Amino acid sequence: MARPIHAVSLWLGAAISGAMLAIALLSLVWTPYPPTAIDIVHRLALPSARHWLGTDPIGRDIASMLMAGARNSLLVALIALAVGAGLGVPLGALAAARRGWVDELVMRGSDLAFAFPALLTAVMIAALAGPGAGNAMLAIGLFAAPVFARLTRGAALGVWPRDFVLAARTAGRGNTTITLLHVLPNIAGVLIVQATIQFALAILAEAGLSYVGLGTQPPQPSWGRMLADAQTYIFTAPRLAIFPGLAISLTVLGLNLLGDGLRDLLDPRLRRAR
Amino acid sequence: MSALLELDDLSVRLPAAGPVPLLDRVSLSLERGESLGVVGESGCGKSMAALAIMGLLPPGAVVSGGLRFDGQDLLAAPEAAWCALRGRRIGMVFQEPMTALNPIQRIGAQLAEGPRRHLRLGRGAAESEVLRLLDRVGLARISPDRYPHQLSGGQRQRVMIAMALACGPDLLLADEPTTALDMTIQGQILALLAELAAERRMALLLITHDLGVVARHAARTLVMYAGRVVETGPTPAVFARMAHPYTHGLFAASPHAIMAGGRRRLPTIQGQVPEPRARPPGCCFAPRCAAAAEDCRQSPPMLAPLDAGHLAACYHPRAAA
Amino acid sequence: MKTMLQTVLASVLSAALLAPPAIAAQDTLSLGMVLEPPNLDPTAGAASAIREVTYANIFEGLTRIDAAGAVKPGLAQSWEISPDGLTYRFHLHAGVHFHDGAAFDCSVVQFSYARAVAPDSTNAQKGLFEPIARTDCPDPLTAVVTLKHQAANFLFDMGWGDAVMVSPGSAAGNKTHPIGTGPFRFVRWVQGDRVDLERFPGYWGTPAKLSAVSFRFIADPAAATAALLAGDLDAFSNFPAPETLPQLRADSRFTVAIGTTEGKTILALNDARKPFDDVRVRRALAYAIDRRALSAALFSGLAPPIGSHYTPADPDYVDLANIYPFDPARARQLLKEAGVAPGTRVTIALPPPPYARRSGEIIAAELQDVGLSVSLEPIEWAQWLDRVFKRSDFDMTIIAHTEARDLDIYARDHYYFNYQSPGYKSLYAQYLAALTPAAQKPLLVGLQRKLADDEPNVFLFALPKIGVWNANLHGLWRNDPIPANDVTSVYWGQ
Amino acid sequence: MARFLAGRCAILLATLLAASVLVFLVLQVLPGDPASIMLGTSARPDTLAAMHHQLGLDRPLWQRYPLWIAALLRGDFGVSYTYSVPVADLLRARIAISLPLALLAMALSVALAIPLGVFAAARRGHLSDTLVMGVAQLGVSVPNFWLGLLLVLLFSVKLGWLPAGGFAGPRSLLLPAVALALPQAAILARVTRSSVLETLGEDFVRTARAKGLSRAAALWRHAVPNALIPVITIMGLQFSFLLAGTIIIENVFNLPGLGRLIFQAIAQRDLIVVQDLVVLLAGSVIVVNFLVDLAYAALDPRLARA
Repeated sequence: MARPIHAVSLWLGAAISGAMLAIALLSLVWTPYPPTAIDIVHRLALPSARHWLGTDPIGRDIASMLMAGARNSLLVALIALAVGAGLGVPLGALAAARRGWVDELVMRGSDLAFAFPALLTAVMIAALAGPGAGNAMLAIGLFAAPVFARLTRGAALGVWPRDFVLAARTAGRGNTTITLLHVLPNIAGVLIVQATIQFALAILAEAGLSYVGLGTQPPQPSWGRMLADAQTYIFTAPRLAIFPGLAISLTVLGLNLLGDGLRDLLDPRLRRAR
Repeated sequence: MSALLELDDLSVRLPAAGPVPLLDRVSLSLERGESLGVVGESGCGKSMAALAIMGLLPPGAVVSGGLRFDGQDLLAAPEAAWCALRGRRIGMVFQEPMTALNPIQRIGAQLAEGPRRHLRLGRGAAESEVLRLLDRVGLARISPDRYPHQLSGGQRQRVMIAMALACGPDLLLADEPTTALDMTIQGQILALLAELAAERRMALLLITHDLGVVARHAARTLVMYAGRVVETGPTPAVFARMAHPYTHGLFAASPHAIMAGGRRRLPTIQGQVPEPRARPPGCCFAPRCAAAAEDCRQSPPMLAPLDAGHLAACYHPRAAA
Repeated sequence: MKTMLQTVLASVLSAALLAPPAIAAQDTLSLGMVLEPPNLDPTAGAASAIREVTYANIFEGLTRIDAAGAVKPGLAQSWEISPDGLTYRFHLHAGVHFHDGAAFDCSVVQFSYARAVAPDSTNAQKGLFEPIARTDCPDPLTAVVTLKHQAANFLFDMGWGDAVMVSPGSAAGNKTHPIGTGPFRFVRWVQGDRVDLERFPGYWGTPAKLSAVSFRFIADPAAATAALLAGDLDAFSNFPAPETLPQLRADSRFTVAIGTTEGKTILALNDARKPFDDVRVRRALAYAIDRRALSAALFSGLAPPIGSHYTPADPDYVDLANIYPFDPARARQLLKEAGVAPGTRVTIALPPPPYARRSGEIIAAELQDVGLSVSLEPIEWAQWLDRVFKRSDFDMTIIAHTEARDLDIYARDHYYFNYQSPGYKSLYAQYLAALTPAAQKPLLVGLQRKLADDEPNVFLFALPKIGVWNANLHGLWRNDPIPANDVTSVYWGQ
Repeated sequence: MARFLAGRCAILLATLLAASVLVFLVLQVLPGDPASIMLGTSARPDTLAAMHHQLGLDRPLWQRYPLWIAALLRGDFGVSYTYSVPVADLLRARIAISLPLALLAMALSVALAIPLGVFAAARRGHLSDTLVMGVAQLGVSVPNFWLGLLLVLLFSVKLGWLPAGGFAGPRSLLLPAVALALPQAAILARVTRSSVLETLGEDFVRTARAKGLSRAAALWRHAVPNALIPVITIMGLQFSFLLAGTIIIENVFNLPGLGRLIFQAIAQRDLIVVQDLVVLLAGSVIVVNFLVDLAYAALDPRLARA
């Protein structure tokens, strides 16, 4: 009986995520106004036909900034995700394939990396190399890497004792070949589900970093920074704080729903539990 | 005087799993002190019957027909009445002793739970009761402070039995109590069950796929196939004739038959039990039956008496030997 | 409209959480500050927040600067200057004691000045003491300071926070437990939260009217506003949320005082780097930037635009703000004349203060508009000091120079924006040699005009001092001639 | 058990040591001079040198690291460059805000999430389950700092019940703790629900029902205790997020806690404070995860034999 609900979450999630992606892509070619165009005279305009969501304290069109912010958020999160998976998956697969001290080293390393919250890493990187989207990507990626490493290792360990792997081993295949041909395809579902969830987390993290000034830098619009800028106007123009927060929440919600739906689709073990 | 347990055309359906009943008009009755063996391949509805008697069917299950325990109509009974019966007057031993015990509770606490709840025993009384129960099932030297994972499979099943017996029930349901155990342990456990049943004049409903077990431990036998009763009667009569081809097939496939008949090869029944939603219109066993004729495929046969108390649902029952 | 639930919740919550604070007797003050001082010793650190807590309240110098920026007697009740300008004879107040009971006399002056110039001194303005040759004590209440050379600003300089009197017995602990001679003594410092002072009963001069002062540190503008509205704070002398001023002005509970500061906010250019070595480019930038829009966006229009490195608060100020009116077309044309191709990449380094970060976004957009390709580079103070200030490794940066009357920085050989003008230097030398205000005035005007003409940096606006305080509070400084929250004569009235 | 503990402790110490080296090295290559921040733009070279000497920055790296670590091991956190007070005093004052905040948030989220998760699992498939899980899904998606802003908007700006920021007694921790707790509670409720659902399907729950326990008794006495074991792991993992969240939330609410201290210390190049803080934060994450492992072993007798 629970199936239709989760089909709903899959489709709703896909729809929201797709819409956000579409908005991000659209912003490459069109926004109502240039997102960085300043119009001091019409600063803090209320939502109207002219400016759908109004303007910010220096007269930029909020709808346009949100659209461009979508592009920025998705891009940063995607690259951070690539960094995290790119580091974590091979390391986890290696740990599972080699076991022994390699395994121990990878796991302890991931403990160490995990002990530094992404924010702390970002603060350090920003102090070293200056704040910026690139460094935010790196920090979020570094934080996601241990998650991928642990997940990959755990799932891969479950695949290694299986018969077809033993068969491949007996046939003289090396660890790398087996990992690529047998192990990774078998855990791909778990990884895809996790990637969706990490994607959502990365969007939240990017927003958080931009909010404290360590993420995407001006003039590039960013949802997190829009929130930070809005904070001083919370008494006079609270709407400035509402729209970017909604954008973040909606995007994350879409990805989470998508992740849930995918989990039901791809991960039979969890399907039973739901 | 009515029977202790009476099933009257009891049917169970799970709408989520399809419209076909998982248990199809099953009738049986069990007297105090009597033992009944229920046999069949996995998936034929044996466990469903036991769960129906316990009132522990999965949520959404639709039950029809009659179910009476000691004269009480259980299908009309409220949940509280069920709770008062379970563990108190009906005990149940499950198939899988490895998972049927709570892994993070000491066995003593798990054993005491029933008596404390139903018999209102105090802490001290419950503790000594636990020791007595452990002793009775042959675990005198096992401390109640142990956790399930510290026991062997046989020991855990003894704990399960002790748990089922804790409040001195009138009816004991044993759902494949030995399937998960080593051969050597199986005999001990079954012997213990039979002994305890006799000692307390408990009715015993022994569910198994092993005809040999039934032959030795049950006074009456009931054979199920695809949710229906296909043959039932006093154990000696059923074994003597094996009127339903399925009963015969089961016997031929049982390891005991090798010993009895001295045959080398272990024959199997061709095919599988049909999925509930793929049941044929006629006799469910027809597709696997060597003796199936045209009438078997038209409509399902009803249970029909063969001789005293011995019934079979077959258009072409095997002749008495 | 309040719903029933809200009303119920409100009463429950207010009972539980908002137990009303005891009605304060009206002789205490709770004053908000944006930045917390890193320590409380004005002779060992540059942060203005140190002075904003301690100056005049805890520590006093021989002279002091008043609300108008004038030099007034401090611990020295009077002084005589020798005709050659090299000997200063200070007559000290009698009966002055430090908060720990130590007596103040000429030996303390000797100690304080010697400590400031000692090799291990960490006085941020060591240069102020550079002219001092020696300090003599003919008697305990007379201090004779002999200079190596003439120093026209000496009395003004000795009124700075960096030149206050500290006691030999307690100087080492002043960073965390300051002990001075002022009308208030230190009570406690809750790091990250507040510094508490109380009236010093043994004060030598007119006792303070307030019995206790609490300096509260609230960096967040929204929190600052909330604290004022809620009455948690009595005053915020440098209020960080100009965007909420309309609301506060409309509220009769508050006085909103817009004053002046010495904060000359400039778009500093690296004049040694192409294309900023060309005056046409610098003027083009000046035409491209709309100062009034900046002021409107950042300070609700309260920041006066400036056209040179001087503010309306300074004496002899000339209004040059309209020399380069906002004219993007003119800017484009000048850039073209100077051979700056459209799309030329320039970077603006932005230090952390909000005025810099926000102006940066606006200026970037305006410069993009005249054809430059601008990237913004937000950096921390540490990096700004290291890269921009120390190593001159930058194109443009936005910064407020808060030192008073600091026209000298344009006459230096090496300063971070690398302005090199023999004409300016000679003019400045003439100014230094001028002895009377009458002689100085035309030179000061000339210096201002020269800077406006050469536009070594783009002069943007003067930071306003936005004071917001309880309407019953009197005696707070409206202007900011030096960084200080002098509360010695603050009182409550109707 | 003793060997297991000793082994875990050794790994714990090694990880902490690695973290300390990492932090120390990163900070050394950080551009910017603490002395020039303290002394400003008018400072002369000799003044800067005097300040370097006073801070001990004129010693070489290989001397400063062992000195720092040795002092740390003695419980001496050093003296803050900018505040000139013992770092331990600073930390104590800041922890007095951050720790109650984190604990309050954790307690709130647990108090909210576990009953809701169990409730949803017990009412699986019902409207109330869908509703609770839908709200949880929303909660997971809302950034805590935005939630903080919304709470300020509602409770401080509109209703004026609670302070918008700053620390004015324990009531100042209420909004930030709620902002931190709600998203965490949403995650925890989801985990609890699926864990309880998983254990509800276990044989031993059926055994309990066969003993005559009511549905609720079997749920609370058998299913929930087993289900909470994996939930504890998630709570341990959440601690790291909670710390990061605390750092941001303290900025939203302008609370003088560890989070603000670390931003400020980095900006002012108060290296010793940054070093101590990072080791403290990383250390607390490591220690919490260690404690979670221990709790796991204590709660699940199957692991105790390891």
